[in-house]
Amino acid sequence: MADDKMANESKGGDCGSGGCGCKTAARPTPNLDQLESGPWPSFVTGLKRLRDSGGKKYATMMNDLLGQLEHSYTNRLGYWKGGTVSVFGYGGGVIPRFSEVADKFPESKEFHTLRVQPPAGFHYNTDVLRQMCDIWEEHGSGLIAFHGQSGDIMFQGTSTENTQKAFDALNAIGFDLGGAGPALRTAMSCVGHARCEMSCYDEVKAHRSVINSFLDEMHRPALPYKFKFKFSGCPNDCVNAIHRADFAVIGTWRDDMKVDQEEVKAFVAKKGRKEMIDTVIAMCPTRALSLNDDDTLDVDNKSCVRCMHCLNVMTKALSPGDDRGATILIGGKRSLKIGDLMGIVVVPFMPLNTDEDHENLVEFARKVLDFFAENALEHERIGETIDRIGLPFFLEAIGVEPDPNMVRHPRTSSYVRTDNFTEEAEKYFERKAAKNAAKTAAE
Amino acid sequence: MADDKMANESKGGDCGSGGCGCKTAARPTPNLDQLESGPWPSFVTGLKRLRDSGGKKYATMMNDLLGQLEHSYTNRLGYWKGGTVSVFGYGGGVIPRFSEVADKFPESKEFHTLRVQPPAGFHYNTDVLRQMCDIWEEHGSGLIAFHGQSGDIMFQGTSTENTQKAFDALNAIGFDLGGAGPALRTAMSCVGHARCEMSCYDEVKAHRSVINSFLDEMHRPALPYKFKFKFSGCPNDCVNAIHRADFAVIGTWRDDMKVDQEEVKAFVAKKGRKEMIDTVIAMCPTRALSLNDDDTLDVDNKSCVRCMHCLNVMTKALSPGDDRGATILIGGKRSLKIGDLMGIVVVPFMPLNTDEDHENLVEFARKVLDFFAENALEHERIGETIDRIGLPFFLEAIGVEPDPNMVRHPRTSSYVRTDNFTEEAEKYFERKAAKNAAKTAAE
Amino acid sequence: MSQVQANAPAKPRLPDEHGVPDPFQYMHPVLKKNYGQWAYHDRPRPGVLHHVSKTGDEVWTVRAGTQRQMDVYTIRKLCDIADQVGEGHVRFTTRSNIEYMVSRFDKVPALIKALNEAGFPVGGTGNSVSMISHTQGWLHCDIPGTDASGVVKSLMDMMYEEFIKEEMPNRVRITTSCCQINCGGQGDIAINVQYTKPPKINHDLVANVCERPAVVARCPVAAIRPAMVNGKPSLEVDERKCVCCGACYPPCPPMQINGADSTKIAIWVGGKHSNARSKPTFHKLVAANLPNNAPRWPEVAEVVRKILYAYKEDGRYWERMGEWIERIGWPRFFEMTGLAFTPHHIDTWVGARHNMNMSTHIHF
Amino acid sequence: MSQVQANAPAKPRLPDEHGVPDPFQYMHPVLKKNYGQWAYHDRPRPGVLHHVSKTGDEVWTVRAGTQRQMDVYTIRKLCDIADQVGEGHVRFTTRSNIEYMVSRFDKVPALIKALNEAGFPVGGTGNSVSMISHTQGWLHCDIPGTDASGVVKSLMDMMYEEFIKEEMPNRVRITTSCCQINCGGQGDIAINVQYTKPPKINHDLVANVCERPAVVARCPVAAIRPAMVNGKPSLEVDERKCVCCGACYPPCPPMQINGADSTKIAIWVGGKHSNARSKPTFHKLVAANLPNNAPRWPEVAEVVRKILYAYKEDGRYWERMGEWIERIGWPRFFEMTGLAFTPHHIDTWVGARHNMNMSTHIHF
Ligand code: SRM
Ligand code: SRM
Ligand code: SRM
Ligand code: SRM
Ligand code: SF4
Ligand code: SF4
Ligand code: SF4
Ligand code: SF4
Ligand code: SF4
Ligand code: SF4
Ligand code: SF4
Ligand code: SF4
Repeated sequence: MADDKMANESKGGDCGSGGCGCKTAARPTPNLDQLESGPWPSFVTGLKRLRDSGGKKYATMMNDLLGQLEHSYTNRLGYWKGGTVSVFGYGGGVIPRFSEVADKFPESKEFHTLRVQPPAGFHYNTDVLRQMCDIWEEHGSGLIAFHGQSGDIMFQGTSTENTQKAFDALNAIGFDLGGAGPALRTAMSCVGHARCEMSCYDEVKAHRSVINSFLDEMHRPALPYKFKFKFSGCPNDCVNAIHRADFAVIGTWRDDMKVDQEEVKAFVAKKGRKEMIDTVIAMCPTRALSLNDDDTLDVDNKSCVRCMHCLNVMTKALSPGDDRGATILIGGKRSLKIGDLMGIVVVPFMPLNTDEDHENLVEFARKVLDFFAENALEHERIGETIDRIGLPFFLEAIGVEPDPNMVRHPRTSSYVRTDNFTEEAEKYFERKAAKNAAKTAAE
Repeated sequence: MADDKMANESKGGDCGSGGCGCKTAARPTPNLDQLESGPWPSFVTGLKRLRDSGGKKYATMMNDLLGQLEHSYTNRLGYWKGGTVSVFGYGGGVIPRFSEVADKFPESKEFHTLRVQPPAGFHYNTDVLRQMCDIWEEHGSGLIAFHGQSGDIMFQGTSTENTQKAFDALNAIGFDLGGAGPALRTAMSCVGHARCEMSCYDEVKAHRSVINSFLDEMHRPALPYKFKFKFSGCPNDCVNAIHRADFAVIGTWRDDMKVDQEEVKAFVAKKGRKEMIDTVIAMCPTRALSLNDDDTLDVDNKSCVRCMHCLNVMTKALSPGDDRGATILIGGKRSLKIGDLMGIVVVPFMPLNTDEDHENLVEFARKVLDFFAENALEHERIGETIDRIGLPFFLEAIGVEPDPNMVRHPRTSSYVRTDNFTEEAEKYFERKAAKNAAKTAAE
Repeated sequence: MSQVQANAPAKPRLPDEHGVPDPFQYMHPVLKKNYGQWAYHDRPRPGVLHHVSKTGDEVWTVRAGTQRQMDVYTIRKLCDIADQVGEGHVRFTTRSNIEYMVSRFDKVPALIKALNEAGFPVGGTGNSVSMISHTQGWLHCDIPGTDASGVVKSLMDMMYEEFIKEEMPNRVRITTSCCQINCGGQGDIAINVQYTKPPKINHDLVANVCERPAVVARCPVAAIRPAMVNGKPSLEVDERKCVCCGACYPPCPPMQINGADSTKIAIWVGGKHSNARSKPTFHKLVAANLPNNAPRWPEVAEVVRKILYAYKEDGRYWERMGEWIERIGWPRFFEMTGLAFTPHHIDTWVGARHNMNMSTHIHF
Repeated sequence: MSQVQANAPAKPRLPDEHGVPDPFQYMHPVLKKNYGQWAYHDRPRPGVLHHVSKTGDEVWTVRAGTQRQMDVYTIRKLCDIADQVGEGHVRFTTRSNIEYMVSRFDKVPALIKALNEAGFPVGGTGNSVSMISHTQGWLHCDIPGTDASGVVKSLMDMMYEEFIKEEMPNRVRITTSCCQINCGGQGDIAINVQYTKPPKINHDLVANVCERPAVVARCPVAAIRPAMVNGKPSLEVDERKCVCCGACYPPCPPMQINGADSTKIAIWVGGKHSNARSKPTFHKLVAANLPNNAPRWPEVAEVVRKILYAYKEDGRYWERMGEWIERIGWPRFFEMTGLAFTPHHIDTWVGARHNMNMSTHIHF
């Protein structure tokens, strides 16, 4: 049940009485009231609490905000429009919101949002959260979202006049605005190294070293369209990078997975052979697993595609190999104009362990961002650019050699001019020879 | 080794001597001669045998044919061009071939081919084969192909003048021309019912009842472009119907597959559990099989997609169910213009047991052919028409209700106008209610 | 000069471009100490994770649902719990659940009790229905067809039991989006706006509000043409071509795509981001034209409920929603959920052929 | 009237439109008797099938390879074998192998001996390399880029041992096509012509030989435009756009797509027609620009050999070529076969995105 104590305190109905001291009576919210019942925490109860917090600056703003939201619920239409509001020195990071029904709900006629970048991995202590609340109570509506879909802390609802003040206060305690408009946007990284055994690279380091190298592209929007990075520590992809990022960094390993056969046998003893076969062996996408008659596990690492399933089921028995790094996919986006896209593998494997590795990641990110800035059409995401010019041309432009892991399979259509096929093949063999030579030298 | 006796008799080199009686010396064939060595039967040896068959009418024709073929081998270019040659009453069935180097190789300046429809399932006795040889020796080059890729007997190489005579002789022993040009083409059916335990319908009956109902469309070409039927008795698809036919009829069954658990156990005893798991259980595409600890097989028939694999591996233990019929797919074609297409499921299941069932098949074929004749653009295969107008519109035009088995999965793009979705849903529920009512009535 | 400066507002401060803040200053000490050294995890009970590091250190994480759009009192309440019964360190997940990390298992019961009493349900871990990820809706966005937080509240109330229990075949990721741009992303189940009528154009406003060439270029089917309407430059839509995608509305608000009668809700299933077992997939349309009935969207909730419980009953352990349907086949999905299969389910967009069944893999 | 008729050639006969002949008149009696009643089969030895009917009847089938393009002496020789050591009934398979049905097993050895002695290899059954299905080539077609029977003869000589043995992981279906129209269809391995230069136009012939609008419409990339060349109506090709598909050549022979230097051979792998285990698939490009070296195509044979024996060595029982590669991954296929992976392997045609790897399923 919702927290009774807090609920009574903010019962909208009897706001007129008692010491709430607000000038106007509470807006009637018959629709929104129906969203206070039920076991799930209610955002309406929270809005009313702000409305009924006697004497607070935002009380009247939240009263009209509730009024306008009720108005939307009644007419099933939205009443916000954009505009241009920014903080000094930045072209993005604020989502301006002006009410189209300011006449009816004047107190919330301006309800801008500050998008603020969170600590990588969304870690907080209560101290910093309380400071944020105080700042937003002082300069804003008291409504904060942890977090927006792109991963920003969304300080929602402030006036044009308070936008700069709110930002200055947050900036003072070490926080910075995120992205908006045709700019580099706020990135997201999973909890990974901080608490997860599947993590194959230091997500905090990658997230901060990449994004903090391109703050100009974030704060002074000048790209053809938005560009998003996301960092998942393994192919479970807990930040949805492949679907939602122009540049997805997904942890993986190159060598054999580590197998503790004793733990495998313990698992089979506990679950039984039939469940082991049905939920692990038969569910491997490339039939790389085989259960021996003595209940030990055969892993054909050459056929394993690092899908994570068997590791997920037997977290004690199986874990990633030691030769770790990341796969990079380019081009994810959602539905606008041509429909959803997912990222395509452009770097099958890039080691991501040493500082130098992380610098290489930043350099590669720079190359892709520069390509995007120079070649994408207006309002074209990089995934659309790749479809337009073809993956081979994109690879050539960013100096990446074609690799079979980039394709589900080679082309099935014979419609291509192949007269320089032989030269391309020779280049491939030269590269391979060089790589083998380097490998043998290294051993 | 090639049959020595026959080889000596037709040694090209010493043709000048001995009783071959041919006017001109044998054309030099240094390239083709290299195709007489090696263990696989040589078509060149066969051509030479015709060339050196003293006194036969076609000897000189085959000599020049060999000359022209050698000329192609040397220049790596073809020297045939089309034209118009037909038999009286038919617009198709003959592939006219006029030589572009008739000056050099006059005797084979005309080398037309008669496409003749074989008995359904390619069954012959030696008597009819010998009759065909005699006819083709009399009126043609003596070269016959069993069979062309579409399934015709190809009587290759006759003059314009002999085309009608050859046809009349073949027609007299019960054979008819096949298809060519923008017409219904020769169909193909697998050995099926005649010798295969997997066969789910009478392929001979289906093949003959469908094609023999549309001989007008075959012999008097008037379609926008070619149209091909193919009949496979089960999803192993031994006549490549899904890839190569505009209208593919593939046998399947609706009820549970039949399982002989004793034979399953015998198979496991012989092969061992590990191989049983790796080659049967783990290879089922929908994980519908599970091996019990007592070596018997659990089959989840609701998840089984009738892929045939487990039946193929254990032919004694598993066989198709009894409620049999066919799936119909529309739109297969090869590469021209837009690249290869495969047929799309348009009828997930149609019973194909009684005469009435077979009449329904012919009626449905007629509906699809009429649609194709009226709606396809010039030189457009029906698969291309479906891509152009969309599958929903095609289904509506031929009066077939949408069925989830037609799609790999429903649409992933939100770009569609769905304002009449509710009416369509109501129609679906009405149909379902009617079907259920009919079923309960039938039980 | 100083005179002018004194009255002119103090020159505004140039921002310190911190960028992404360093999380180690806020991170729970056991996490910080074992950064990159974790060995395995298990789940002692629904809503609680237990991670063990290679050095033998252990940490317990209690996860609880929040309404994501939180007032400062709610946030302070969550902080009180962390300070009183937790260890002062929290994090938020990618689905806006809050996680409390504690270094001793005996702190977990008190933490769970405090959270439940404060109205924050403990759960969302493992094979449960986690919190529905959502977007702005009428609260804040400029182009919404419906609300977001309201849909989430209504549906999480309906699925509350499945949040606090782990009884699903595998994780259930649900998302909502309040327009067809779909910021909420993909999900095992997605509840998205679906426009059903071409835009009604408010011709008076077009001239001064919209850059017409940009709008014309945004239409995926080139259905928009410049046109003069009662003497003023405006736009015209070819209603036969229009696929009601709404892409013309953001750059040109007078292209009114929303309407109380025309903006509906569609349900999609089978979206997957992870690579476990199968490659990531897009979700597929299963129901459309559901009424946009604020404030509780009962019809939408009913369809979601039917889908969820058909999956719960028939799905096999570790099968995500899309993988379950791949095995049983779409015919049985529509049978089990009682949903209708219509011509609109058959793809007609670019590359539709790839989504057709070009095999005899048939489910009966 | 009769006068005229007498001299005029006798009015030609109207055909008897038999259509598809009834096969039962030619069918082996045991097949006819058990039509639709077969129970199971096995394979006593390579090249021999043994079918048992539900009534207990049995039939043995001996399969042997032929050159498909057969002279009457070869056909009569095959008939002699059927009459002398067979039972007078044969059939041809979809791959133009001949099959002899006999009702007693003890006839099989003599049948095999006679066939082998006559130069017809017994084999092509089960997990063997069956006969390569092929097309017309220089022998008869009007638009060939290479020969067909010659390629088949050269390659079957190289794979003869694998035809007469059953040592492959699963059936190996190989096809050849002598132009990019690809009449030979798809295969586990396909050897197809691949043009590498735009067509060279013989302008003098165009006017009187080609219907120009039809040719312009045939080009998949709209690279052909009508043009006046030395005063006569002809055609022009935009060489930047042209993808060398050859579609303009059949309706307009002066669009010379073939050239001794420009017509090459490409090798494709992984095509599959059956629905067993996996859905039917198209074959994928692995090697191109191989020389069109008649009469024995040694370079082509060498690449096919490398692919075949990598599959034979590493494929698992029942894995078709495409399914083997799906498991081990394309990187290892290129490694094991020593073939090069080039930009041309990456699809650029319509819907190319569907063939890209949008997952982290990576093979190392
Ligand atoms: C606030 C947020 C929803 C939320 O409540 O969490 C949101 C809200 C808006 N998104 Fe979004 N998007 C939000 C995450 C996303 C994501 C998810 C992600 O980033 O992981 C996507 C999918 C990935 C992608 O970028 O495609 C997303 C895809 C879009 C698109 C489609 C872009 C495309 O090429 O398909 C648009 C349209 C555009 O950019 O013109 C868009 C545009 C917008 C606009 C600016 C609507 C507009 O065009 O005026 C919305 C402003 C609402 C507001 O009032 O704040 N939003 N949007 C999310 C950002 C919060 C944050 O900063 O943390
Ligand atoms: C905390 C969080 C990461 C973060 O940085 O915030 C997280 C944490 C973990 N995830 Fe995740 N995942 C988190 C969002 C995701 C997402 C993204 C999303 O939900 O939007 C995905 C992709 C979902 C999809 O595919 O659509 C995701 C797909 C997985 C999977 C793959 C499941 C599968 O079989 O497909 C695993 C593997 C497993 O289940 O053991 C996984 C496993 C885990 C593990 C068990 C990893 C570990 O060993 O610690 C973590 C404990 C979670 C649990 O519930 O048991 N996590 N995980 C996110 C919690 C979200 C929530 O509050 O519910
Ligand atoms: C005779 C023939 C049908 C005909 O009417 O002529 C035939 C006959 C049989 N096929 Fe077939 N198939 C024949 C062409 C095909 C084709 C088409 C082709 O080769 O162009 C295919 C599709 C190939 C593809 O997928 O690309 C074909 C795919 C199969 C399969 C599926 C194999 C797989 O796992 O993918 C089976 C099942 C099996 O192997 O047990 C099969 C099984 C069989 C069986 C065992 C069925 C039976 O129980 O009798 C027959 C014995 C053949 C054998 O070699 O063991 N037959 N079979 C064809 C012989 C061709 C040849 O001479 O080699
Ligand atoms: C003879 C044969 C090859 C062989 O040696 O076996 C053949 C030979 C020709 N085919 Fe074919 N096709 C032959 C089976 C096929 C098949 C396979 C099948 O039918 O199962 C296909 C793939 C399925 C299909 O129809 O797409 C096939 C797809 C084509 C196409 C491409 C059609 C398309 O839409 O992609 C063309 C081009 C055209 O029709 O304009 C074509 C055109 C031709 C032409 C007429 C070339 C031309 O345009 O002038 C060839 C005549 C060669 C000749 O001199 O006889 N042939 N052709 C096959 C017919 C023999 C027979 O009647 O039994
Ligand atoms: S993406 Fe992988 S490493 Fe990151 S939290 Fe999820 S399971 Fe752990
Ligand atoms: S990680 Fe995935 S692909 Fe690799 S063995 Fe385990 S289940 Fe198979
Ligand atoms: S398609 Fe099926 S029924 Fe026909 S021969 Fe092949 S296996 Fe037998
Ligand atoms: S026929 Fe295919 S899908 Fe059905 S159980 Fe056997 S292997 Fe599985
Ligand atoms: S989904 Fe659409 S309406 Fe909702 S927040 Fe995103 S852009 Fe705005
Ligand atoms: S709704 Fe979409 S399809 Fe219709 S006019 Fe607007 S942009 Fe074009
Ligand atoms: S593949 Fe091309 S060249 Fe060969 S027979 Fe077919 S149409 Fe003629
Ligand atoms: S070869 Fe193909 S792409 Fe080139 S001009 Fe001819 S039809 Fe067009």
